[in-house]
Amino acid sequence: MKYFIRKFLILILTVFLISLMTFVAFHVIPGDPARLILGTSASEEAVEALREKLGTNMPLTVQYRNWISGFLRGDFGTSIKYRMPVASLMHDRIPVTTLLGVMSLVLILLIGIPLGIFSARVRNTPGEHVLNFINILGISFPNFFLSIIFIWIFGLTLHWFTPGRYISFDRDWAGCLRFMFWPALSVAIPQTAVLVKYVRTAMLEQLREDYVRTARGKGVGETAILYVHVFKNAIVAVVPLIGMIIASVLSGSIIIEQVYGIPGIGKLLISSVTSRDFPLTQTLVVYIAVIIVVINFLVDIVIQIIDPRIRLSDRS
Amino acid sequence: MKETLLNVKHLTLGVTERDGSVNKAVDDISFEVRKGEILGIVGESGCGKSLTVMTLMGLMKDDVFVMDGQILFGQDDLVRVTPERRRQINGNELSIIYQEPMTSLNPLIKIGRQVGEPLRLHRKDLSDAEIDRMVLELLTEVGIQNPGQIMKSYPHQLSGGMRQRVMIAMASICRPRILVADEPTTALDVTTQAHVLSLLKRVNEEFGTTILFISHDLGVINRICDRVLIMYAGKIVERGRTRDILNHPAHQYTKGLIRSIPTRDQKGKDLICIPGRVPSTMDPREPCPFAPRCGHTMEVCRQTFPECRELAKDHIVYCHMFD
Amino acid sequence: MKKRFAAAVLAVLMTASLTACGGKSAGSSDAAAGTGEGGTFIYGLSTEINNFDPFTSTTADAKSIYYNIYEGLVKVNEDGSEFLPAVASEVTRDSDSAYTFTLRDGVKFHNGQDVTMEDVTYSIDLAIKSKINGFDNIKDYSVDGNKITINLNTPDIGFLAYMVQAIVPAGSDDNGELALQPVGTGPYAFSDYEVQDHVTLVKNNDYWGEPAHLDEVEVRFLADQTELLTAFQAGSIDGFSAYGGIVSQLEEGTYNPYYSNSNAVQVLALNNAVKPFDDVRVRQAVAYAVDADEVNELVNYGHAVIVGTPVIPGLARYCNTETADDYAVDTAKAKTLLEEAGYKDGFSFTVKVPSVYPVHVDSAQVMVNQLAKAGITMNIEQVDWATWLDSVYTNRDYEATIISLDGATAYPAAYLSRYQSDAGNNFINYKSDAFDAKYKEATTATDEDVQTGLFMEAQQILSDECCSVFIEDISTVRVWAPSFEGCADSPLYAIDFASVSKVQ
Amino acid sequence: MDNTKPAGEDILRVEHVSNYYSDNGLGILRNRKRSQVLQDVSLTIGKDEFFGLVGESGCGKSTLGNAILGLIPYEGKITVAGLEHGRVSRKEFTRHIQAVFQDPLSAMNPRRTIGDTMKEPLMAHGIGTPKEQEAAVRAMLETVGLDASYADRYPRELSGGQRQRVCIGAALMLEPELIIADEAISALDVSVGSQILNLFRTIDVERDFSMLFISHNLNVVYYLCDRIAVMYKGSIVEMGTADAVYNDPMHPYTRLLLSAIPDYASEDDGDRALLERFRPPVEGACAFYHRCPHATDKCKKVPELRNKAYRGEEEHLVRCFYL
Amino acid sequence: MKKGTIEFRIGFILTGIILFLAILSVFYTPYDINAMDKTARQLAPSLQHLFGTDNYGRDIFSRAITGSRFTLLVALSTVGSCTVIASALGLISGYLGGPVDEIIMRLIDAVSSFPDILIALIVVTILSYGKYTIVIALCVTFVPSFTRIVRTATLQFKNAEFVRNLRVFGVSDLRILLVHIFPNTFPLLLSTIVIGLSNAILAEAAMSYLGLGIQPPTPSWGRMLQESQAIIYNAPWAAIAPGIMIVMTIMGLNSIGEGIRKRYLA
Repeated sequence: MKYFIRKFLILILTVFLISLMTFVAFHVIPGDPARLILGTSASEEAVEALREKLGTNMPLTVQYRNWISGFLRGDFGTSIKYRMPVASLMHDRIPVTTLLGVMSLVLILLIGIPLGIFSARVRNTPGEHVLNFINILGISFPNFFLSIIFIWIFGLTLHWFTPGRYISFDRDWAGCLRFMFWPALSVAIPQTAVLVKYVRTAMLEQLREDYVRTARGKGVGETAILYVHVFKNAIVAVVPLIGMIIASVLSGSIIIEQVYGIPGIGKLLISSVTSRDFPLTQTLVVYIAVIIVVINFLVDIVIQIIDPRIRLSDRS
Repeated sequence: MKETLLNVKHLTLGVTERDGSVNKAVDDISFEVRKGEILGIVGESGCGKSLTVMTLMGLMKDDVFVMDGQILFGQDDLVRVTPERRRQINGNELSIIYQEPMTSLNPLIKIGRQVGEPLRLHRKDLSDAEIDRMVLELLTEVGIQNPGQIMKSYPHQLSGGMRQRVMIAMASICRPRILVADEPTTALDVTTQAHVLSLLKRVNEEFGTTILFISHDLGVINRICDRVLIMYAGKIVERGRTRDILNHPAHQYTKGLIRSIPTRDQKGKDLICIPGRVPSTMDPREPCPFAPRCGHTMEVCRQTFPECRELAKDHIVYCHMFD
Repeated sequence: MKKRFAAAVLAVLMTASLTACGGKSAGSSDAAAGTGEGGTFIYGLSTEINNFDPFTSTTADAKSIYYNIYEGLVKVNEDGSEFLPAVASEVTRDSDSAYTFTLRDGVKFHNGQDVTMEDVTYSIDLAIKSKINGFDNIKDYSVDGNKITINLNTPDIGFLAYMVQAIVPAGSDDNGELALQPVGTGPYAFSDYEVQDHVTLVKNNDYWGEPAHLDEVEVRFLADQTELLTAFQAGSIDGFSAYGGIVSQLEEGTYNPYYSNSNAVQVLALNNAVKPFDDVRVRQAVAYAVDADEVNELVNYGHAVIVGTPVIPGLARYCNTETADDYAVDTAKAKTLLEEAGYKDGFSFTVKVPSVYPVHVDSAQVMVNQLAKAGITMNIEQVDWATWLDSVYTNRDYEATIISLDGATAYPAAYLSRYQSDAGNNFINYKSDAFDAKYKEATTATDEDVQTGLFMEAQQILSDECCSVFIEDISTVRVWAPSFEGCADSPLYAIDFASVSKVQ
Repeated sequence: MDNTKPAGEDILRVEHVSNYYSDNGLGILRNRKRSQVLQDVSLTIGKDEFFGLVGESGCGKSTLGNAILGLIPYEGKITVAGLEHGRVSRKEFTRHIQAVFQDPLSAMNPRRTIGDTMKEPLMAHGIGTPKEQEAAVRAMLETVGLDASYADRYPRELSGGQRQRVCIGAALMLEPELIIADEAISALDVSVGSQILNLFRTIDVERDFSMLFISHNLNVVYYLCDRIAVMYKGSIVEMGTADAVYNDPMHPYTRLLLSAIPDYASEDDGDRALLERFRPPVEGACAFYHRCPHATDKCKKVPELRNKAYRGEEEHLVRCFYL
Repeated sequence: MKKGTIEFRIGFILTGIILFLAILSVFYTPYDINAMDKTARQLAPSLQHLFGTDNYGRDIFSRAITGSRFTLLVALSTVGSCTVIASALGLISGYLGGPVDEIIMRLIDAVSSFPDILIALIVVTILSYGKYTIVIALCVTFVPSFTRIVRTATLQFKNAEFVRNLRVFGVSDLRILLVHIFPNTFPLLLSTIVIGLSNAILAEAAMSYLGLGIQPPTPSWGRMLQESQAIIYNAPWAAIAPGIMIVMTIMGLNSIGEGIRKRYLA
């Protein structure tokens, strides 16, 4: 139990560290939100009046302290740019990114893991080299290049989806899924290829272990060896990578949301950073940090559940 | 003459080295395993004893392959048996236990399920309850105090000795005709080793399971084996009843092995040990591999591998000194 | 004399908007064909509107949408020739510094309330408090039944231009609700808004004036003009506005274009306080090296008006068009000037360009080649908009930059005031007593013709001293899908959705 | 009873050493689970004396070795050649004590040549110029029976036996007064192991150094060492001259160990009754209580090491009430 | 045939082509990379223009091969500097353990969960633009993963027997770390560097895509992709050319990485 308390404290520390880094970042990056809203033609006095109204005239340290005290009470402050509570902004954005994340995750896991196991199964056969080649090809396609190609082929020429028209889930869920499939695919292809490579390597490593030889000595068939004996051990090695993939898709892929025009966390982060919206950026950064840190925490727990050897004894 | 269970004829095994070249790890060995006996195979590391038994079980690593020879077992030739047939034999008619108890069990599966797995594979007629009962019974027989609790625990929670007992249970649950034991006690403490050896003897006597026992320790061989083969650098140099071999060793290598064991009366004196070192598969080999270290090498030893000479009943040696 | 002056001002505006809204390539005359009623029009915007508070958000794109929701006491007519009475039914100019407006009766806000004098005073007070341009000149106002008279501190013949400022219900912005729940009197009412995604306007059926054609207008926010183009090609938006470079990617005949000036002058601003740009000969050398026509051709496919002065060509009366070819491209002259200034083998400098405006970044790339011919090496450095506003515009920490400068109101002073030596927004650090004197003389002139001549001379000084390199007023092209037509333009950079309709 | 001889000519003095293995977690919150390994161990090794330390795995013999080398924390006092731990810098301490470990393969950095590895101790202590160091290395290789040209070879090119010779050579470079040999020949084949035993004897003739020889094999320890101590569960149960402990074992555990070692020469069918009787363990009793065939109620307390030698003979300590 | 040879072959061919083109671009490019030509806008790939021309009539082939030089330069310097920093951090935290390890790892966790765009913006703003700013920005985002790999390798070797022997010899910790442990991590480091290179190229392209990377008019793959997005409908080759170059480079590097893993690490 002590292990979990210690881990939990470290989580809090890490998240606070990240929030501090954002504060420092805002100290360093130039840019005044009020001037940003009013543009070049507004007079200096008008900008000062707006600063007054928005409360950005206070020194950043005061703003940060207010944000923290608010954060602890569950009030994430008001967005400077959008003049609405950050909470409601997040409330609309998180489902969008999560939907995209979940869709790409489904693709990654449903294709990645079976393909990984299969490519371990066809080791030392010509099939292995073919699969390897396709796999490396998958890794080499950057997701934004894929997006451009998808928009060009499936969007503009074949009209399988209309780029630039994001359909929100509650308005038309079928249309939304049809639209979101393509960004999900652009995110999924490179990540799936990485997962296949990791699963394959983990499986091959486990196949060299002694207990596989024992299983064969008992007359266990190749399939059973792969799926019963080896898979469980291999997954223990792959879970941390899966954790990393989940964290990255859930925290929103900035470029994919930008290219496809999806109003998610990633796109909001860009606009909040470029418009120096301090409370919004802080909340977004902390939200992303919490996701990553929580998922790493879950990864630890999952590993302990699967692998009794590590249970509760501290794994250095 | 007891009935022959397994007959190895002119078995030759090749190994592909890192640079792609192929060498003979085992060179034209023939021997037979008789029903009910415990046959020992003795030799130092690199003599090919493990490779031979692995080939017998079809568990060779990717870089080892059979160049020539047969292994007749019942009506099957284990060298050319089909994978399906191999799966029926392994665990049912042939089974194996290994040297490293630490890594031979799947760390993430409970002991009960692993021990019961051969039954699930080869005895489809048994229900799960029956299988668990048989596992419980067998674990008690192999000397495990709290079998019920052990069945639910994981390998890392057991001591080395206990794990080896579990391996023996697992290997003998289907009452195989031959149990291969590849240096089962080398990694154990001497007291635990004593227990495991007596357990193996009991398995041999009570279940009538023929045992093929691999070791590099002549003391253990003497303790448990009826007959023994001495192997050196991929060849059998001497074969016979254990007592005959140990009391009247014929081949120079066997003599050297025995002399290099420190005993009570050699204290204070230098041991007479075999000079040089065991050749690896890549080193060039003379026809009689022991020639360079033999001390009694004759011209003929460098030309041909000696014929098989029978010194006494069931005691043969391959050495030109007896031509 | 005064009346003639007002007529002159309006005449100017009219010619400006006429040229602005010039011939459609489709060649059909703009006599409205049988305009279809109803339907939904999806308009794409390459930036996002983040709030609808007319008193604080004055970005160009935001204003183009407010135009349809809010209305001021007066409204500039379709071609900007005069300020028609809007919420006010009648406007009388008692003197140069006193105007009286009579409140039109029967005008309703979108929330159904009648517009009362109390709302008008509330709106004026709010404008003053928010320091909106022009309202600081109001001394006081007096209300008499449904008439209100506004007295100014200093006489201002162009004051009506400021009275387009929105009239909002009293108390509607006490704690900032206007930002998200705009209520006005315009032809369209606010319906719903999704941050970073879209805002929907619906037809105001009991609008006091001529009702709009379309039932609903959805304004979708996209990342940049490239996405607008892709969305239009994919058919997910019915219309958008972009620069010539983007629009010319579309095949002929698949769209209805409406060309107009963007009413802002693209300038290669040179920081006069920084060596070597403190030497006028170096600035002139750069001016001679830059070939505005080639920039226009390459970046905007020819859709821009070459200028030599900060005043937009839209204000034809005041725009000194001769300056356009003062610095026609002459690389040899540029080299000689450099030699005189002591830079025989040229020099190098960095131009900071806001990355959010691809048109400026591309123009910079064109100029790199041009300047290289004169031995001048220009390095491009992209900065994000917030950094540009802060380090370039406010702190003047730059050597050169490229930006389009617009004016707050359709009046020459708005475009020239920044070049006064002591002006707060004189970010190019241009100091010239001659210009200061000429500018002061012009703004205090009382005779229109005299004032126009003075403004012209002021611009000539700027050109002679080559304070910066004024390049072009890039046209913005409004592109409608073939099934829509109609585009009433106005010098206030507004998009009047009321004038858009479905083709029968 | 203080069983250590006067300081005089002792090379190693271990006095009341105990240590605790705490499964300390990382970072701030330590969940200290203190399990005791060494329990109040005391022994001394004289000049040029080979001292054998024997016991099964987990009895703490290697832990004691590491403690003496200063690699792990412990309570109690250890003095090597008059230098006490902690009072002198670690580096200075290593000048007088070196070690040879079990697995020769992982004992050397695979990416460095044999010569480089053997020069490390000289360089660490700044002894001799590079040329002199080179010469010293070549000489040492000859001493341990290897050709000087091996200095430029890499560890992976050598056999197990050859690598162990290099390790011994490296340990002797600084001419330490004491060498700790922890299972030095356990990983080697018997024939190769015997060569190493001979090597130890020949080196012992040329230069005088003491050795603490740790092993689980009582025969090897008897053959090589002058005095022997038998360890069980962290404490010494019997200590005396090699002959006394080997030929006249008193502690039941020592007798059990001797009986369990399989002997190649014994005639009987090898199934001697093991001198062992299991009973439920009792808290605070003698460590061997739960396996001792002669355990009585007296044994429910921890016995003291007492000298049981006949008058006039060398000291022979036993920790048992039964005798 | 030795293990990993096929991967090495594919890898060296692909990276070879790219390197050849990059080096070629130093001496000769069919057209000046910045020369704009009104009349030659958006020409399809032809003999004169192997990869066609972009929206300003510039030759895409010349820009793509010159772009490879800058992108590779950024990738190499990023991975180079990152390896030095990460090795130091990884070795120290791995070897020393205890509080030092704890602090370093907490910092690493924080930086790795920090959005890359914010890091890039901070670095770019402090140091203003230039090729090297993007290198530092990318380096900061890469150090965490590199450090973790080096730390794990160090932990492995720290407990190796030969390290214990060296300590018994009296060899100083520093020497053990630098002369003995560090060289042993090279095979692992090498394959991480190769994979790091391909990730750096992806990241540079992504950063340029967001306007933070290499500054125009210098061509870089990311920037060319961004510019091609507007004219994708009429001139898709403007996107395909830089895209294929990226894919070829990353495939080449990954194949070499796979080869190293198979031959030395498996």
